[in-house]
Amino acid sequence: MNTRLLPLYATIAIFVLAYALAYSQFPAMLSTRVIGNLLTDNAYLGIVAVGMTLVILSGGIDLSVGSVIAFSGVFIAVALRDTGLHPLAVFAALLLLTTVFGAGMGFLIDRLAMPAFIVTLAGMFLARGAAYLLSVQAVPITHPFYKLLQDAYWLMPGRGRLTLIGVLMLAVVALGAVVAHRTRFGTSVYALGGGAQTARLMGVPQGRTTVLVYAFSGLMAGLSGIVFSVYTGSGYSLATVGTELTAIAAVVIGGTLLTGGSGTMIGTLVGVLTMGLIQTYIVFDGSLSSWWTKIVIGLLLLGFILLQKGLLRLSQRGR
Amino acid sequence: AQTVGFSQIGSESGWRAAETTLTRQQAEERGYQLQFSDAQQRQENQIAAIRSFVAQGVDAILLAPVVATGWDSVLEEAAEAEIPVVLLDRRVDSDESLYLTAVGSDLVHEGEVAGQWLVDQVAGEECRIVELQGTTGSSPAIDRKTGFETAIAGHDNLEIVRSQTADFTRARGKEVMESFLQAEGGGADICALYAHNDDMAVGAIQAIKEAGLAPGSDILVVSIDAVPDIFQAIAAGEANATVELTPNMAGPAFDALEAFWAEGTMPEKFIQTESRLYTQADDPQGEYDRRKDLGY
Amino acid sequence: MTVLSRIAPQLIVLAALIALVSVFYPGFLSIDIQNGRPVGPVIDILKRSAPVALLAVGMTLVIATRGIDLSVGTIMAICGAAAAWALTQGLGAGAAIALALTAGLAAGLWNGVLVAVVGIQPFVATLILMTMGRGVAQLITEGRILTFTDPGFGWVGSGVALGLPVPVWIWLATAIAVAVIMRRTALGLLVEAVGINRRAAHLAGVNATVLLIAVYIASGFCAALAGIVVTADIRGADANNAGLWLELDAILAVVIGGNSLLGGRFSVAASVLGALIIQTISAGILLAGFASEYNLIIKAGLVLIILVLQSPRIASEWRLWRDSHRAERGRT
Amino acid sequence: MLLSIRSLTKVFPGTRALDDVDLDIAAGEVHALLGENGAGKSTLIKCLTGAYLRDGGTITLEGAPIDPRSTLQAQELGIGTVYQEVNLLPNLTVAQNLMFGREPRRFGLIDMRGMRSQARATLAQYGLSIDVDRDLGSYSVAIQQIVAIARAVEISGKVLILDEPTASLDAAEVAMVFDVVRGLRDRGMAIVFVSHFLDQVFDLADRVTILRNGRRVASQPIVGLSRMALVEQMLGRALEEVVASPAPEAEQAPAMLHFDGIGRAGVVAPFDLTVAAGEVVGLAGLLGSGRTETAEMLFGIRPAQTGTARDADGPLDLRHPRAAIAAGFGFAPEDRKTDGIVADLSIRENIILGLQARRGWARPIPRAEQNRLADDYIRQLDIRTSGREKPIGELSGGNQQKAVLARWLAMNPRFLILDEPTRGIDVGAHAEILRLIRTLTDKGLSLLLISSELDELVAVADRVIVLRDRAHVAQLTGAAVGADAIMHAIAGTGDAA
Ligand SMILES: Nc1ncnc2c1ncn2[C@@H]1O[C@H](COP(=O)(O)OP(=O)(O)OP(=O)(O)O)[C@@H](O)[C@H]1O
Ligand SMILES: Nc1ncnc2c1ncn2[C@@H]1O[C@H](COP(=O)(O)OP(=O)(O)OP(=O)(O)O)[C@@H](O)[C@H]1O
Ligand SMILES: [Mg+2]
Ligand SMILES: [Mg+2]
Repeated sequence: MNTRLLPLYATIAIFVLAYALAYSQFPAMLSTRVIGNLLTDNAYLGIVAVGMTLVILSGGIDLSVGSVIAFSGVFIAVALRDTGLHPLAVFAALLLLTTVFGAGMGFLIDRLAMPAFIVTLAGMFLARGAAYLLSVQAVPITHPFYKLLQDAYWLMPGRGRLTLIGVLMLAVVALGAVVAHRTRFGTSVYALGGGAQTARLMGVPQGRTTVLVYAFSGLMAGLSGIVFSVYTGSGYSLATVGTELTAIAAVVIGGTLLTGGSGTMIGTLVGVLTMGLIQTYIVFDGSLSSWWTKIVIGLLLLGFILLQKGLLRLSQRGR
Repeated sequence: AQTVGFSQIGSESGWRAAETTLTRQQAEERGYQLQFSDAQQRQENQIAAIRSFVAQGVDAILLAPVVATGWDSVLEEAAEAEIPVVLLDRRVDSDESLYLTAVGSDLVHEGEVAGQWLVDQVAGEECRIVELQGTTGSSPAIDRKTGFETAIAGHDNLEIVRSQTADFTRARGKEVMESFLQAEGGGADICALYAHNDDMAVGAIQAIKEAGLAPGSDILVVSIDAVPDIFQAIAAGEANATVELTPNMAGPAFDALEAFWAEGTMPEKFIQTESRLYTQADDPQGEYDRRKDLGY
Repeated sequence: MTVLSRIAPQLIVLAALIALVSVFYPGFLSIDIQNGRPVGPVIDILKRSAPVALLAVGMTLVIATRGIDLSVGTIMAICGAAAAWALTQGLGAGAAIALALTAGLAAGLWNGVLVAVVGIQPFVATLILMTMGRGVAQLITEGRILTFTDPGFGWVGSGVALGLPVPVWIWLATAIAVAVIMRRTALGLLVEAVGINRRAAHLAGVNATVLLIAVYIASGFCAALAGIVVTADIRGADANNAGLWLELDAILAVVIGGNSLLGGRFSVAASVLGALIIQTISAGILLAGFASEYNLIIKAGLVLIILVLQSPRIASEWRLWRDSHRAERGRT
Repeated sequence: MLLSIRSLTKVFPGTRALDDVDLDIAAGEVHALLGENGAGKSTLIKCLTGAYLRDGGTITLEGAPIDPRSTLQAQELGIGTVYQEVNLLPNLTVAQNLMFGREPRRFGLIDMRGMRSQARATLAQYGLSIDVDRDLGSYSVAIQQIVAIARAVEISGKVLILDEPTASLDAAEVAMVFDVVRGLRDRGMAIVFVSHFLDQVFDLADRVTILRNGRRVASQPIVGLSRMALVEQMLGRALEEVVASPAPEAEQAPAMLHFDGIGRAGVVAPFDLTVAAGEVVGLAGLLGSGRTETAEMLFGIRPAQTGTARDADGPLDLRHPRAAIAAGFGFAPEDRKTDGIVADLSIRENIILGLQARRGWARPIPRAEQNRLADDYIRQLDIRTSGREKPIGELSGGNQQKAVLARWLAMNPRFLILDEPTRGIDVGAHAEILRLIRTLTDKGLSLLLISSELDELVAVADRVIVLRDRAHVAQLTGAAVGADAIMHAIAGTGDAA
């Protein structure tokens, strides 16, 4: 048990250390406001990262998620504007759509033995293209139900807000953890990531697992799209460009191997919070120019990964 | 001193870099401490930044919104914390009560000015126009297109024959222009180019030159922003007109804030900057010299 | 002969695309001579392919080692910025090019060390430079578009030599040089061995670390060339937009070229053809005059069709069908 | 018959791997499948279990035709298989590997504790008490193999197929595995058993079927069959066995290599070793005794932390494999799949890879020279292939092993470390390789030979070093080298010096 969880422990240790450092510089970092923001602002990212984690664990990758989030927002906004449907009905339709979209990509990946990178890259173009077709302009969402969702929060002591979408994200992570670690499907995913050919010989239903993995990722991207539309109250076809890369980075920082077969859901949550922490820290600092912002983000990412590697090596030598 | 948070879209163009530079300068001159945040083109980063500003308790927030929609809840949060928000250069569709004021130009109007200039220039002659659009879906691209089309509507001698996005960039501007030239009889069938920003126009000018035509005379060139490089082209007779979008949005914004802090004066909800037209008659070389050190 | 059969699928796709575009734009294959230079859509495609083709050459090597280089677009921006900076400092075109190439080599070295020595996965290692590098490029240009007028440097981007645009010569020469170096020395074999089974290659005495660093350096170098070409073309360094998302096109080109993302056997020629295919699609969309909103969908659709047709599964089904067909004919 | 195969045919491009093969297996019998390397045994098994799609033929199980199109379907039909290379997942825990697809569940979720205890109970039957929560990959090949066998046994209801399951097990484990298999047989299961160890075949099997070049040559009860007859049927010719001839009491050749106090913390305790030119040093020990680790240390894969290595000219640098190769070392690893072959490259390229790496990239070996080398070794080691350009991954297991050996022989080292070199190699080739080793050592090559087969050690080693718990515990020289003596030393019961 110990050795498998080392990357997770390293990730958590680094996160705590980084938070402590940030706190020592800006005491406001520990206010409930910032903590609440950390959850709310990264809710959509956390949800999509859960799907991404499963995909990466299976040895694949899903580049389409950023576009799917944008598409979801536009789809919801246009549907609410042009039809009289209740948002919940629109949500259901959307989730069905994105799940089928993901399953379709999984089907191509499995049946045609095409690399996931390329299939989902085409999916990325396709989803964003579809968003353009629905509406090129940003579409506001004015449905009263949305107001309800946006105002659903618990005011923590210190005026921080624990929002519905923040809690939803935590719930989704928990769900993802159960799926990944406690179901046969989850074990199959790990098995595929450990080596597709071997997994097949062991009796892993490769086709079904692959399709389900991408369908799950599509579902999560759709859910993340809903959360994002609640967060921004609009749908915009240019939104969340590059989010797939942020999600992948979060998953990797969370200790999951990009080559598949090794990693944890909780790690991903920590990875997402770490990305959020970096963003928050940079805003709190407020002195960086546009270009130094980019450089510092890159350096911090590198620092995290190096620290993680170093810790792992140290602990392995220690044994 | 006052602390002002500034959530900037990013640094995607020279114009935006100039806006950032001028905002910093203005803040420094007035002795404010500026908390700067670059959102790298992403609304979610801007929302997160504003939330952090609120958590930090800044005295005012400047926001250059990347898109018009989706600001209600975060502006409400700022309002609840009683922090005034001033919008820079683009507007939002939220309720006016949620922000102190918006400083900017009217993007549709810019397109109209450019279109009107062309209408006057060709004076009734047939003119086939090609258009270089900004990034598909961005509000300047949409509004500047609308404005231009409004201006030429009703003038049957003017017609947009080709219109493609060139993502606001020079390189794409050149590439797309090349294909326009190709598709329109080597450029012989094109009378004017309208570009949604100067950068695309500068790229297109090179394409026109390389095709053996004279930009500015064989093909009229009109664009928007008034960045230094277009003035060089105008001075060289290679471009004809540009509509200014001033990068100094912070000046009026800070003025309004000062009045608000001092006496609680509520400024107007929209402080419009001038959309001035510059042509070859307007001392382009001088304009270039005045702008070249502003961080464009 | 074997080379030809290797790149046959790509050639067929290219021919089919040309036919398709010609339907929408009949003058597609026409070439005129203007001011002593040939002009026409085909020439434009050859020229506009330069950045992606150059990136694809380096990317092919990286992918052959089972890696990936997401930072090439950013490296283009850095190198373009470096060249433009040198020119604005009054240095000559030669110095500017040298500086840009050095920057590309250094960026490649950075990636290579992170991957081969530190042991960070290629996707992540190059993702770091991808985010960071644009900052570095903007640091050089201070966020503005650095323009210059040096005609010598501009010639590299838009000049003509021996009847063809200079960028065409640059990518042709690079592709041929790399292909020849890989196949006339043992480098190709060693790179493939490292890509297929790094550990086995290491145990057999192959210096996998140095080879890995070398391919990332090569990729950086190719990206530098691409950066020089685009910067020279518009006579200005646009740190924010140069090469933006071009890494994806380069990877796409390599895959359309039939190279496996899992490393191993590679063909530089096929990758370059992949780049031509992508550029033909883009140019076709522009020439046909569709509205901008459709660009992405058309591109995605075409790419998907091409990849599905090229998929190994489809190929083996096709071979089965053909063989059974032949057997049947043999019987009758 | 429980399982019947009729006219099974499988064609790979350029090879007819199975040609019209019939096979009948009764309930309650252990049926051995024998044949040279590349005869088609593994292919038959893969066709039978749906890992490959066959090109022709029918399979019936209990009288009903079956057509498994994936191993999962075969498993559901009650056919459990251990494939030739260990085919489990190193990134899953031992328990997960063992219980995959049969995890105990509560409320639809996997019951971790139940899974663990079941896994422990299962492994206990094989005398294994290991931490089932550790990744399988952290255990040795041997342990992985036992887990694979245990897994196959658990999931097979009717038929159990074992493709060279004992290749890296030692005598004690083999005995334990055989006990389990006999128990299954007595309960009426059908067992298919592939092995190149004829002793084990005679020990366990009831009937044998012999394949040669994809065809069935014979199917018969084992009783009354002589070893010689079996081998002749397999090879299609008689075999001159390499008899155990303890090396002539060495006319003490001068030591060529000296290792002084060489060791690595937590891996191998420091030891001294000298190797003379032309000498064969055997390394014996139980599983996990540190033999592979010793080899890896000497070759610089996990370099020594203490001690020095030197030859007549001075100290040697052994900090990484390239340095070791430069010092004239060679190392044919135990795990050919991950450490040996470069699967997608051709046999030719695999053979010249080491040579080319040593020459450097700038001096490619001329193509004609490459072809000559490859053809030479294909002939000398009798590598069964349709040509030198065939990807090595498509060779049968034993032939892959020979090609890896060829890579090192082509480099002409002075000190060659062979870790289980004859693992999975057929009797004919086994003899060839032992003979080859003899000729090479006669020419001055020194060998460090790691083998679980004591007979092999006795046959070729001049000296045997015995390891226990990662330390050198005994050394047998000359006439003292004998199977019994080694056994005693390993167990720590004998009084070997
Ligand atoms: N995937 C494949 N592609 C092409 N040829 C193959 C493939 N797998 C096996 N072969 C060929 O089929 C023949 C039979 O191989 P197989 O693995 O069945 O032999 P085997 O009897 O198991 O030998 P060994 O004792 O060495 O394991 C060999 O000639 C081999 O080269
Ligand atoms: N019974 C065991 N219990 C726990 N760990 C073991 C056991 N046997 C082996 N190992 C582990 O497996 C690893 C590899 O040992 P390995 O079996 O390869 O050594 P070896 O002496 O080379 O044996 P062989 O060559 O027969 O495989 C060692 O790190 C050891 O910790
Ligand atoms: Mg076999
Ligand atoms: Mg061993």
